Amino acid sequence: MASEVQEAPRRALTIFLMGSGGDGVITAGELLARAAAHDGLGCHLTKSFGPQIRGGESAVWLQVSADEVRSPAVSADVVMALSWESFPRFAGQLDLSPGTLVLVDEADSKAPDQIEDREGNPLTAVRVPIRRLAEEETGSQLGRNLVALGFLSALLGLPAETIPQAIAKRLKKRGGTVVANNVRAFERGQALAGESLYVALGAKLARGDKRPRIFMSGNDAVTLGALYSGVEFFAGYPITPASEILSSLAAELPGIGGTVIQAEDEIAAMTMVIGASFGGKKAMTATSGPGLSLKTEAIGLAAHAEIPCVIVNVQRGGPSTGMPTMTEQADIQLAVYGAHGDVPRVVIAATDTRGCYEATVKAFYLAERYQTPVIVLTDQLIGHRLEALPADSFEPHESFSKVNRRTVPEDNPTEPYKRYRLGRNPISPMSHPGIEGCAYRTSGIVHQENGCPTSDAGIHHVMNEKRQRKMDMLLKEMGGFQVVGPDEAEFGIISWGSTSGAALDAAARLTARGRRTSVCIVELLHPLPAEGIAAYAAKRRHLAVAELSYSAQFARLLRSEGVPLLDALLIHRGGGHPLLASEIERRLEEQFQ
Amino acid sequence: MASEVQEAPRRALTIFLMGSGGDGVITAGELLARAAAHDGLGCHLTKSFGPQIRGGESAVWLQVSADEVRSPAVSADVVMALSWESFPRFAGQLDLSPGTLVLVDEADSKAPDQIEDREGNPLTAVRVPIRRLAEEETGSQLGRNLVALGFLSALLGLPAETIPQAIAKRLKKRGGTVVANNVRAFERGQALAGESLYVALGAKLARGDKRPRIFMSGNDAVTLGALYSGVEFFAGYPITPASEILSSLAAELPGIGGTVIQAEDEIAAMTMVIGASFGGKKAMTATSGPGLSLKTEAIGLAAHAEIPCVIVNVQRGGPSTGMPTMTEQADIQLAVYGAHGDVPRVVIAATDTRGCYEATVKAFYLAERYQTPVIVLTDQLIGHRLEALPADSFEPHESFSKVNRRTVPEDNPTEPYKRYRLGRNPISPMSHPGIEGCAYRTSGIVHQENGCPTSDAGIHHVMNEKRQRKMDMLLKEMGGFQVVGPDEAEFGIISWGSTSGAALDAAARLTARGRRTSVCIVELLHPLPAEGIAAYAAKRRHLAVAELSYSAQFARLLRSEGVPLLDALLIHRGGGHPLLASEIERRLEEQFQ
Amino acid sequence: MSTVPTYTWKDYRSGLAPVWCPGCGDFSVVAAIYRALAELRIAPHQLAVISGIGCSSRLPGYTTAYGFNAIHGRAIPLATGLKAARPDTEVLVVGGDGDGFSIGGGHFPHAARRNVDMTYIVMDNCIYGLTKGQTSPTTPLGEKTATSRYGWPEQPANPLNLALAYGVSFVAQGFAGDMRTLKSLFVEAMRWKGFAFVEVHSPCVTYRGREQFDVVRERARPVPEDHDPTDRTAAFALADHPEFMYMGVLYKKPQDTYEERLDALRSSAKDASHCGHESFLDQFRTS
Amino acid sequence: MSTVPTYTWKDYRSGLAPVWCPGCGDFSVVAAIYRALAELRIAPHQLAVISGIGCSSRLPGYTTAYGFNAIHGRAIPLATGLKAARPDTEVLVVGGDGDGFSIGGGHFPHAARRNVDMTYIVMDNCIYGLTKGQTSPTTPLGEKTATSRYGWPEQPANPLNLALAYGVSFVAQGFAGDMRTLKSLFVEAMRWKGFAFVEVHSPCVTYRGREQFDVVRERARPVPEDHDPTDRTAAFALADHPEFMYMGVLYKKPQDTYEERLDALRSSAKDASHCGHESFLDQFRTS
Ligand SMILES: Cc1ncc(C[n+]2csc(CCOP(=O)(O)OP(=O)(O)O)c2C)c(N)n1
Ligand SMILES: Cc1ncc(C[n+]2csc(CCOP(=O)(O)OP(=O)(O)O)c2C)c(N)n1
Ligand code: SF4
Ligand code: SF4
Ligand SMILES: [Mg+2]
Ligand SMILES: [Mg+2]
Repeated sequence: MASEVQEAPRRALTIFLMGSGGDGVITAGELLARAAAHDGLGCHLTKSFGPQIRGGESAVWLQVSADEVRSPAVSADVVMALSWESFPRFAGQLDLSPGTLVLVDEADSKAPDQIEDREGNPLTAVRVPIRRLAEEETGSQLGRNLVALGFLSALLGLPAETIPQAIAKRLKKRGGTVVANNVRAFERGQALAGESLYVALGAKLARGDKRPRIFMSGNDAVTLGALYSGVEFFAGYPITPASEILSSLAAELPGIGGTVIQAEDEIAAMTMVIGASFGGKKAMTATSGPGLSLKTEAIGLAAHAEIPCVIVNVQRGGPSTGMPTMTEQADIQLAVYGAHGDVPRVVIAATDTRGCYEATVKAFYLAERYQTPVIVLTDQLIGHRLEALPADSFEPHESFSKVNRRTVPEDNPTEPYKRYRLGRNPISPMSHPGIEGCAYRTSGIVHQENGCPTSDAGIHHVMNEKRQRKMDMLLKEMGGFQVVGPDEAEFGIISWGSTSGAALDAAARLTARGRRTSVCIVELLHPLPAEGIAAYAAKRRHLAVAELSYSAQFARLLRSEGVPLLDALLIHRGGGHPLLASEIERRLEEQFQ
Repeated sequence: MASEVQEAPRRALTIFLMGSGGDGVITAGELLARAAAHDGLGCHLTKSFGPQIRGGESAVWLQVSADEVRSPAVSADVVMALSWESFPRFAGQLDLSPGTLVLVDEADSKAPDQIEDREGNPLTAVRVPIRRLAEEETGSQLGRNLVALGFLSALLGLPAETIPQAIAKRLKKRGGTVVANNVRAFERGQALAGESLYVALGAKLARGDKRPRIFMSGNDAVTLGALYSGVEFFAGYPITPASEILSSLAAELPGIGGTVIQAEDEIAAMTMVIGASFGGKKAMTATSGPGLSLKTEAIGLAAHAEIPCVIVNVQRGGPSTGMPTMTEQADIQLAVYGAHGDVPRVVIAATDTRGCYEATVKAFYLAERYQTPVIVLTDQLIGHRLEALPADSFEPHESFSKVNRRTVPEDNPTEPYKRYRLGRNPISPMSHPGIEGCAYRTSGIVHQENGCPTSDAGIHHVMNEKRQRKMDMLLKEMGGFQVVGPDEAEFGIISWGSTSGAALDAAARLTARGRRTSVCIVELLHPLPAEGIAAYAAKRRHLAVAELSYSAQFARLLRSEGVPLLDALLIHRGGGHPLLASEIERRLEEQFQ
Repeated sequence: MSTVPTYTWKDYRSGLAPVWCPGCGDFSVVAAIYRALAELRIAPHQLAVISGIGCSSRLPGYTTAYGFNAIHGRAIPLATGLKAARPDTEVLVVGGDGDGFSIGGGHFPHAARRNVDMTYIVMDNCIYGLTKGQTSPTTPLGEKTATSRYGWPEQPANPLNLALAYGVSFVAQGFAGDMRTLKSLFVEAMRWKGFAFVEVHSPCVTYRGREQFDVVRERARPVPEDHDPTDRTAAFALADHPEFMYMGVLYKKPQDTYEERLDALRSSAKDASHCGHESFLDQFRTS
Repeated sequence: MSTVPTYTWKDYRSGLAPVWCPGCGDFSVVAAIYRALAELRIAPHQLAVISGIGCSSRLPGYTTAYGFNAIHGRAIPLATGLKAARPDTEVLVVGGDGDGFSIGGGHFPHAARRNVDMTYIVMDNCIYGLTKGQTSPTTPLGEKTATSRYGWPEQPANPLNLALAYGVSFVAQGFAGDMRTLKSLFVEAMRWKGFAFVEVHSPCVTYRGREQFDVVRERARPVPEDHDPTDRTAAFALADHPEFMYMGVLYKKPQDTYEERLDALRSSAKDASHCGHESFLDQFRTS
C-alpha cells in the first residue's frame, strides 16, 4: 500500500468519518479538528445527519490544510467507517476515487468484501480492528470512536498529548478509570496507525505556523458579533439551523443585563424586537426561511416606522419546510423584496465564520446609524460548519464601532420634537420612552413628521423619499463588494455568501492554469452597489455568476438592480449540497474554452 | 355664464360631488352614475373618504363619456359642494381650472366669497339654493343630495324618469310620502338646472348606443369571476380594500352549496384554502398587502405541495398599514418573489373591472390546470371603482373553461399511485380523500414521487425542475401581454394593472398629436413573457415604463426577468393618487421631445 | 346486502419506518391510533391525518391515510378547510405542544368555537423535540433546557384549561404509558360529533429523559367515577388539580357542529335569495 | 426635597381629534384612561400606549404618551419587548376584540403566562368596526353582519374565560356606559404588579346600533360583594354567567412578574459564569 502514498508534502487532506447513532462520530470529529487547528492546520469541520434526532446516521467531513480552507470538498482522501451501515445515506455526497483510503472495522458484517466507487472501480479498503481494540481497553464497543480518533490523529501527525488532555477534561466527572481506559483506547488507535504506513499520508502534511486558534461555527460568530456590538435584547423562536444563536444568547445575555425571550412564534419575536428597539435598545432576532417568511409584515413595519433592528436569517433548503438541515441560498429575493409596499431595508451577506461575525457587527452599526431593519443572510453550511481561525480574527472594528447607537434627542428640547423630521439629513433623531418632552406617537399608517397618521399622498411621497435617501447615503458609505484576484483578470465570477469560498478556489485554480480569474464577492445585497458591480463586469471578457439557487435568485437580483448580465454564464442549482469549486471551475472551462 | 359653455358636442365630462358625513354624497353619485350608464354613457365612479368611519368627508368623482372611460381624471368640469367644509380634504387631489364650474350652496357659510384654483385664479362659482329647496320639499336639509342629484341629472341631460324610479324603489319601505317628497326635491333640482344654462354643458354630451349596462366594481367582478369558475370554498379575513369579496361570497356561496369561512387571520385563511384544495375543491382567498405578507409562508407550502388555489390581492398604499383606502401598485415584488426558497407561483394582473373578472377566471383555470397557487393582483382604484360596461361583458370564456378541474386519478388504479410522478408531463394527477387506492401523504418537506419526505438533494433537484417545467408550459400557453396602438409605433409604454388605462389614454393623445405610441400591457407577471416584451421594447425608438410604485417595482421585475430596459424612461411614483394619463404624457414629451 | 369491511391495525401502518428516537412516547400514540381506527372500521381512504411540524407531527407519514405534514402551527386551519370541503372524511389532527400551543395557539380557540367535527390529538412532551430541546409553552417553571440555562422564567400553560375555556365540546387526557386507555379515548374522541381534544402526555426521552414516564405515571389518576363530564366547572377543577393528572374524559357536552350549522345556513341561503353567478350579475344591471 | 408633579386629565389628551363616530363607546374609554392616569400621576413620557389596528387601536394617537399604533394583532408582543427594554415605563396595551382575540389571539396567552407587568384594555364591541362591520370572535351566534347575511354560525369566545384559563393575574370587566367605574378599574389595573386585563364593553354604534348600550346596561351587575377575587373557580362561574355581566374585578392573585423572574435569572447568570463577548469567545480557543 505504500506505493499509494504520495511522498511529496501534501497541502490538504480530507477525512470523512461516519457512523450510526451513538457511535460518537461527532465528538471524535470535533476533538480531532480542534487538535489539528491547534497544531497549525487550517481546518473546516462539517457535520451531516440523518432525519433521526437520535440513533440515526451521522458523519463529519474534516478538511485540513496547510493553508486556509475556503470551500467544501466532497472527495475524501480517507474514509473511516465506524458502521458501514450508514454508508448508503452518504454515498450520494461522497466522491470516492481510486486514491481514497477506506478504513472499515474488521468485524463489520455490513461492509462488502469489495468496496467500489460510483463508477464501480475498486477502492483501497483496509480492515482495521477498531472494535476489538475498543473492547479490549474500555470493555465496550462504545470506545470505538476513541480508537478511530487515535488512528486519525496519528495519521495527521498530531502531537501525542493534545487529544488525551482534551479527553481527560471532557470525562473528568466520570472518574479516573474511565479517563484512563479511554485514553488507552485512543493510544491503541494511534499505535495501530503507527504500525502501518498510512501515517505518512497526513504526518507529512505541511503546517502553517503554530499559534493558538479559534475553532468556531458561523452561528457562534453571529452571537459573538452581537455581543461585541452590545446587543441588549434578543427575541427568537427555535428553528433549524439558526437555533444555536438563541441558545447561546440566552446563556450569555442575562449575565450582562440583557434580555432574551423565546417568543411564541416568529411574528411575536419580530414585534418584540420592534418594541424593544422602540424602547431605545439594540435589538435582534435570528431565524431561518420559514421564520423570515412569517416576519415579512413586521419587517415592513420596522422599515416604515424607521426602527433599528437586526434580523439574522440562516438559510436552509426550501421551499416550505424543505431540507431543514441542509444548505441553500434561495431566501435572497424574500430578504430583499419580501413585504408589501415599497420597503427599503438593508440586506447583507456573510461568506464564512469570520464573515458571520463581521456582517453582524456591520448590521448593528447600519441598523443604529440609519434607523432601519438590517437582514443578515448566512446559511446552514457556514452556520453549522466549524472553522479554525487565527486567534486575532475578531479584533474590534474601528469603523463600525464609531456609531454606537442611533441619535437620540435631548430631554425637553427647545423646538417641538418631530420624530420624522424632514431635512437635508434624512436621519432624524429617535426618542424613546423616558425622554421628557419628546414623546411621540407613531404607526404603520403613513405618518407626518411628528408621527401622526395622514392620508396625504404628498406626505407619503416625501416619507418614501426620506427612507430611500437613507439607503442612498448608506450605499455611498459602504463599499458593498470586494474583488479578489488578479487585477486584469479575463474571467470574472460574481458570487455571494457561502458560495464565495468555492468561487475563490475555482478562480485560484483557473488562474494557476493560466486563465486569470477574479471573484467579485457581493456583501451588500440591498441597497445593491450595482454601479460598481457593473463596472467590474464590464471589464471581464467572460463573466459567470455562481450561487446555490435553482431559480438563480442572485443573478435576477443583479439584473433587477441594474447590472446587465447579458451573456454571463449563470452557474446555479438547488441546494442540499453546497456548490463546489470543482463545479464552478468545470462550468467555466466548458463554456469559455 | 353661457359664454363659458362649449358649444361643440363634448365627448367627456367630469363631475366632482363632495360633502360631509351624512350628506348622502355616495348615494347621489351612485344613482346619477347608474342613470348615466343606462343612458348609454361610458362612466367611472370613484369614491373618496376621510379617515372617519362615519361623519367624515366624502366625495365622488363621476367621469362620463361618449366613449369608454379608461383612466382617472383629477380635473373637474363641475364641482358640486354639499358642504364646502370638506373642500380642504380634497383640495390636494382636485385639479381646478378656470373652466371649472363650481356650485356652492347659497347658505354655505364656510365657502369663501371668491373661490380660487391652486394658482389663485378665480373660478366660476355659482351659488345655488340647494338647501332651501331641500327644506321646502322634504322639511329637512337631508334632502340636499336629491336636489343636487336632480341638478346634475339635468345637467347630463338624463331622461327625467329614470332616477325618480330608482328613488321610489330605494325608499319604498319608508312610505309614499317620503318617496313623493324626495322625488319632488329631485325635480326641484332638475328645474333649477333647467332654469339656467348649465344644462347645455352635459345635455349635449354625445351618447353611445343606448343599451342596458352593467355597473360594477372590480371587487364585484372578482366575485363574479369566482362564481363563474365554480369556486367551492372561500376563506378570508376582512381587510380594506378587499373585504367586499368576502362579504359577497359569504352571501352567494352557501346558497349554491359552497362554504365561506371568515378565518381568525390571514394565515388561517390561506391554510384553510390549502386544506380545502387538498380535499379536491376549488378554493380561493382574497386580501390586501398586509394579508399577503402574512400568507407568504403558506403560499410557499402550496407551491411546494402543488396545491391549486387562487389568492386575490387588492393592493393598497404601503408599506405597512400605509394608506388602506388609497391605491398603489407596490405589492408586485412580494407577489412574485415573496417566500423563502425557490417558489414558482403564477401572478396575473387585472387592469379594470372587466379585467378583474377575466383575471379571476384565468386564475382558476391556471390553478387547476397546473396545480399551483395563482395570485391575482388588482388594486384599490379598480377594486372600488364602479364602471359601466356593456351587458355582454361577462360572456363565458371558452378557452378558460375547458379545464374545469385538476386531473384526478381513478379509484384503485392498477399501478401504485404517485402524487408527484415524474414524467414527460410535469403535471401529475392529484388525488383527494375519498378516492380509494390513492391515499398519499404529502408535506412541506422535500418529497419523493410518492410524497414521502426525503433529504436527497438529487430528488430536490428534480422536484424543483418539475415545478419549473409547469411554469414553462404555462408561459407557452398564455400570451401574457397585449400590445395596443399603432403597429409601427415609435414610442412604447410598458405598463400593468390599473395604470394601463392611463397609459392607453396617454398613448392615444400622443398618437393623435403625431407621436405614434403604443402600450404593452403585461398581464402575466410571473412567469413573465420576457422574450415577447423584450421584442416589443427592441422595436421602439423611445421606451417608457409606467407604474404606481415609488421604487419602480415593475421596471425592476422586467429587468430581473430579462427585459433589458437600458435607456427606458421610468415613470413611477408612490401611490395615494393614481398615475394620470396627463402625467405619463407630459413625462414622455419632456424626455423625448 | 353490503358488508362493512374489517381492518386490522396493520392496515393503517405505512411502509415508512418512524425516525423517532427509541423509547419515544409517540410510538404508543401511533399504535393506539392504528388500533382505534381498526376498531372504528374507518377506511384509510376516508381518513385524513393532518399535522404541522415537529417530531410528533411526523405521524401522518406513518399511516396509510391521506396525510399532510404541513407547516409549523397550521394543522388546525388546514384541517378545518379540508373538513368543510369533504365533510364525509374523518379528520384527525395530530401534533406537538409547540406546534399546537405556541405558534399554532391562535387557531385552537377558533376551531373549538366553531366545533368543527374533528379530533385533535396533542402529543405533549413539554419540549421542542425536533429542534433539539428548547422550552415549550408546557415546560415547567424553572426547568433548564437548551434555551433556559438558568431555569425557565415562565409559568406553563395548562392545555386542558385552555380547551375548556375555548368551549371544546369533548376534552380528554391520556398517557403514552397506557396504550389501552389511550386507544379507548381515541375511539371515543373520533366517534364524538364535534371538536374533540385529547391531551396525551407523550414523553420525549431524549430531551427530558426516560424518567418522564414515571413522573407522569405517579401523578396519573383515572377521572373519578362520580365526575359529571357535562359539568364544566367540575372539569376545570380536575384540570387544575395541583397534584393529580386525571386520565380519561374530563368534559363532553353535545353541541351543534360547524358542519350542521353551515348546512342550516346553506338552507336559509337557498330560501332567502337566488344565489350564484347569474343572479349575482343581475344585481348590477342598470335595468 | 422633590415634589411629585400633578397632572389633570388634559395633560394626557393630544391635539389630534378622534375620528371615531359620534357616540362610539371608545370616547368614554379614552376619557377614563386620561382620568386614571391623572389620578396615578404618571408622567406622559414615562408611559407608552401600544395598539394594533382597529377603530379602538387609534387610541394611542389621542394621548400625549409615547404611542405605537402598530400592525393588526401584534400589540402584545410589541409591548412585551418594550417592557423588557424599559421596565420603568408604564405600559398600556389597548385594542379591539378582533385585534386581540382573532388575529392577535395567539399572543394573549403567552403574555399572561409570563405575567408581563402591563395593562391590557380591550374595547370589545363584538364587531370589526374599522373594516366596516364584519363579525368578530365575540359576535353572538346567529347575528347578521357584513360577512354573515344568513346569521353567524360560530359560538362567540368568552374573553374573561380566556383570561382566566391563561392564568392572567388580574381580570376585570367594565362598560363604556359607566365611565366612573371604568376609571377606577383602570387605576387598579395599572397599579397591579403583573399582567392586568380589562374587558370593556364599548359599543360600536355604527355597526351594532346605539341600543347596544342598553343591552349591556341591562345585563350589567356589579361583582357580588361576597365574591372572593382570589378564587379562580368562582371567577369562572361569574364569567360564565348565562344572564349577567359582572362589572368589576373578577380575579386577582399576586404572582411573580416576568420582570422579577428575569431579574432573578440575571442574578443567577451572573453567579453561574462569566458572560459576554470575551468569555464567550474564550470557549472557542483551542488553548
Ligand atoms: C415557521 C417555523 N418556525 C419554526 C420551525 C422549527 N420547528 C420545527 S418543529 C418545532 C417545534 C417542535 O415542537 P413540538 O411541536 O412540541 O413537537 P415535538 O418535536 O416536541 O413533537 C419548531 C420550532 C419551523 N419548522 N417553522
Ligand atoms: C394583517 C391585517 N389584516 C387585516 C387588517 C384589516 N383590519 C384592520 S382593523 C381590523 C379589525 C378591527 O376590529 P377590532 O380589532 O375589533 O377593532 P374595532 O375597529 O372594532 O375597534 C381589520 C380586520 C389589517 N389592517 N391587517
Ligand atoms: S427528540 Fe424526543 S420527541 Fe423527538 S423523537 Fe426523540 S424522544 Fe421523541
Ligand atoms: S365604526 Fe363603530 S367602533 Fe368604529 S368609531 Fe364608529 S362606532 Fe366606534
Ligand atoms: Mg413537544
Ligand atoms: Mg371590535
